[in-house]
Amino acid sequence: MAWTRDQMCERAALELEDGFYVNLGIGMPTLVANYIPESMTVTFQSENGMLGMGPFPLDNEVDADLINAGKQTITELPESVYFDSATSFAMIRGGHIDLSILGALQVAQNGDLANWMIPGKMVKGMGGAMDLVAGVRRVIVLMDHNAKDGSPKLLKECDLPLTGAGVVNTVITDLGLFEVKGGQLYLSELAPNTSLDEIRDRTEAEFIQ
Amino acid sequence: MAWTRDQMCERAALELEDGFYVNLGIGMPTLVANYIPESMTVTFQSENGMLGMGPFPLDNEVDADLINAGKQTITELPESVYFDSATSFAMIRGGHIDLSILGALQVAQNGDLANWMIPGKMVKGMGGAMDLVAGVRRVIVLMDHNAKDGSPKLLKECDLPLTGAGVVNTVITDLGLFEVKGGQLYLSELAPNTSLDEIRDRTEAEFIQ
Amino acid sequence: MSESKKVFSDAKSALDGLLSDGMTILAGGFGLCGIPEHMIVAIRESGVQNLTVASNNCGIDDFGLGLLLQTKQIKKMISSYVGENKLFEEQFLNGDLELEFNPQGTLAERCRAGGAGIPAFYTKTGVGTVISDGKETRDFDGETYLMERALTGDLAIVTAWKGDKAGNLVFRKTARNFNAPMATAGKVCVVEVEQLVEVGEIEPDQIHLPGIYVDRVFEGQSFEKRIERRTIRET
Amino acid sequence: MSESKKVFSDAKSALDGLLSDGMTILAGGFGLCGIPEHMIVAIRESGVQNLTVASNNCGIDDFGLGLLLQTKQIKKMISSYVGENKLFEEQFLNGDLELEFNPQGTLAERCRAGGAGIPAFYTKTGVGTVISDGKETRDFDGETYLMERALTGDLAIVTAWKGDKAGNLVFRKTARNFNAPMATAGKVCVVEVEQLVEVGEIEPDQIHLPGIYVDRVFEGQSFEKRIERRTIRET
Repeated sequence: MAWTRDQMCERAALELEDGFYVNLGIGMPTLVANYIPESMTVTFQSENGMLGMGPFPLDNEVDADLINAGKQTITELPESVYFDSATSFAMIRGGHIDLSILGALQVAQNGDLANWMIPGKMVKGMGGAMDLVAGVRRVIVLMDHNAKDGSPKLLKECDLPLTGAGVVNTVITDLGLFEVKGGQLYLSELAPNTSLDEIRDRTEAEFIQ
Repeated sequence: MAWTRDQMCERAALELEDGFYVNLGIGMPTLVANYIPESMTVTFQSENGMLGMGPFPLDNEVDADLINAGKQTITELPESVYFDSATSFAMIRGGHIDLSILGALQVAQNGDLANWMIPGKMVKGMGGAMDLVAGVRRVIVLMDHNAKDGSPKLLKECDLPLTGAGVVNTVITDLGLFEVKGGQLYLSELAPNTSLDEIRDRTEAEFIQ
Repeated sequence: MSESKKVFSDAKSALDGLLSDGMTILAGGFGLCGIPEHMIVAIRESGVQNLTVASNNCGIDDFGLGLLLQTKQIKKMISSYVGENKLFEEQFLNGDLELEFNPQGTLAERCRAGGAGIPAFYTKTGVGTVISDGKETRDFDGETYLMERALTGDLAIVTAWKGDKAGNLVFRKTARNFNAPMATAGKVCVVEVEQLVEVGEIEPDQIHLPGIYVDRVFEGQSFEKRIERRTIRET
Repeated sequence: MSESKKVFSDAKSALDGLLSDGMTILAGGFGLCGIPEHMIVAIRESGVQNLTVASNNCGIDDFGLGLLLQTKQIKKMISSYVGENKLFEEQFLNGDLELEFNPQGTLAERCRAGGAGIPAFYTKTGVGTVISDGKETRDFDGETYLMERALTGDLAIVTAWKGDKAGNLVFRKTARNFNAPMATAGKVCVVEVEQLVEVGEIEPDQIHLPGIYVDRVFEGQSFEKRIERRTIRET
């Protein structure tokens, strides 16, 4: 067994720095928040209009006016700030968010990202993902190394519609950590109990070790 | 004697309608506020970031944080709202202000306006005037019919740098009220004790009676 | 003083004379949070047809804008997210509903531009994706950007927490979302508020949207404020 | 928690390491209202040269940015209004000072765009005037617009009424003006506040500018807040 989902999130959390403003995507990325050291101040942005996102509410704290970008009920913190959608995306698109961590359907070796639709099958929409990957200073993808049917998700080229071209900086999967530099993919870390052969077998993308 | 300055302002005030949002320029236009009927609600915008401008303060009400676009100390009203400069000009440029009344150095018969500089002599700057004339729904110029040296201010063409091209809708001078329609100037009202001959004598612009 | 000219008694009277077939409506809200729920019902009851609706989402099957999908009053949506609305996805895949996907930030900025007299602007969002199809790209300082056009609507329907009789608005928490930028981009803007107060009751420094953008306002009775994903922690 | 990393003791320490000859500074304020008066003095004392300063005005002869004109530290101003500043007018007419006139709304919008990742936008303001010289014009829906570029600065110096230790700001009355948009457009943004408070003391719905835009903050001692045109009524 390589990295578990928890370990992937823990690894992703190591990329955070004190004082960072971070946007976490829906799903697994949300869990990264659980691995921030107490000594560190990280402020989470929710693109529907909030900085300083708190944990989920207790049953008696639920407030219909207070949700995250995944439409889940959440809470505020002492440092929270609310703003409108235009202001929120001015912040995102203007490069003020240090880091975005999000999921993916496919990532190409040049940093192309696909995570918003499967033509004829799944039409979720891009939501704020296209804005995030275009505007945020650094983009980390957190995803399973392979799809449920075993097919590779790290590809030579994405065949699904792109969310952004050449936008991914780092990919963390259950098998390792990759970085995209100068349009090329580098394997920087191998998860424990994972061999280079295994990762080669399960990856379509060309990567430099 | 034609219209006095007070009468010019009074005449300009007749162009206001209940519910209007209005921006008044520095100088004589400011006085138009004194002629609004009690029964009418008119809200004044100050482009430095306020809607609902009140009168000048009493001596003990002066607040350095509360000034108008002419940098004079003012007061707030129950309906006042404050906002930043980008928001203020989004409002102006987005066509949300019903009417702007401002002064002029020159107006051309096609509605061109010059009121921000005399090359080599006076360099005040355009402030918000270029934004106002480009964005506000209707622009009224309130000015003396002639300059202090007697030269006409209503011209065939402005020779001073323009504030806006074809932006003036109405001109009120001490001699009468003009309207610009389809790029032509129309004399709509003659001030009392003013003859058509006198106004022709003192005007360079061609106008239709 | 006559600022109460803007005040109406309910959704139906506030929308009176403003609805017509084929019009474009900008609808505030994100998911079910901060949606103009009373006006959506009134629009359904009006029977107006062939609407183009710009809204980040399209409600859920039986609440919010989903109600107008049920009755097929919507011809086209401009949205960033279909999400879990089955009817939306189904009508789109069937070809019954046109759908113009806008990235969420592009949708918000297009409305902000529409209200601010900016006919077009450039953004990096969507470069190299299907969003750029048919749009101009242009390089500034070595980076490629897309040109996006402003969006305006015949009518903006928005919701606020508190509003005074001059239309000055205060929003609450994340219910602010698209309500503010969309309010500025409607040729006419109608607002439903949870609390209608007298002019002067809101601090001038704490107003989120000045009343100049608001043409009509009414106090909604009993907001349902349905929650799409109630998520709680145990301790 | 470590949000006090942003807090400095005074203007000099807050600007330490940030000033260099030839840099571009965005300075908030309108006239003398809401200007970062302590930082202007500290910049004067630092002796930094050849500054390009974007500010709606340039203070008066002996206060505000006028202090940096006196010492000829400013090479170029980007402003909408010279107004009654004699030194400004004189240095400009002599050719000692470059001056780029921006319409006030264009200056504000250029900063807003600079902070929002918009490299360029279109506006009607200035079409057919000297402001359009050398700029592209383009027609949209039958009307002519100018293309204006975003403005950013190496440093934004702004002032606020209240700020917390995370840099969340509240402005007061018309002192808000350019302070908010300029804060978003500086590569680094330093803020002087009248009152520095603890995180949590400002309501999340009442913050005018989120701390994400603020790198350093300090509480200014004894703001002079000079008034340019004290105008009063008798009764």
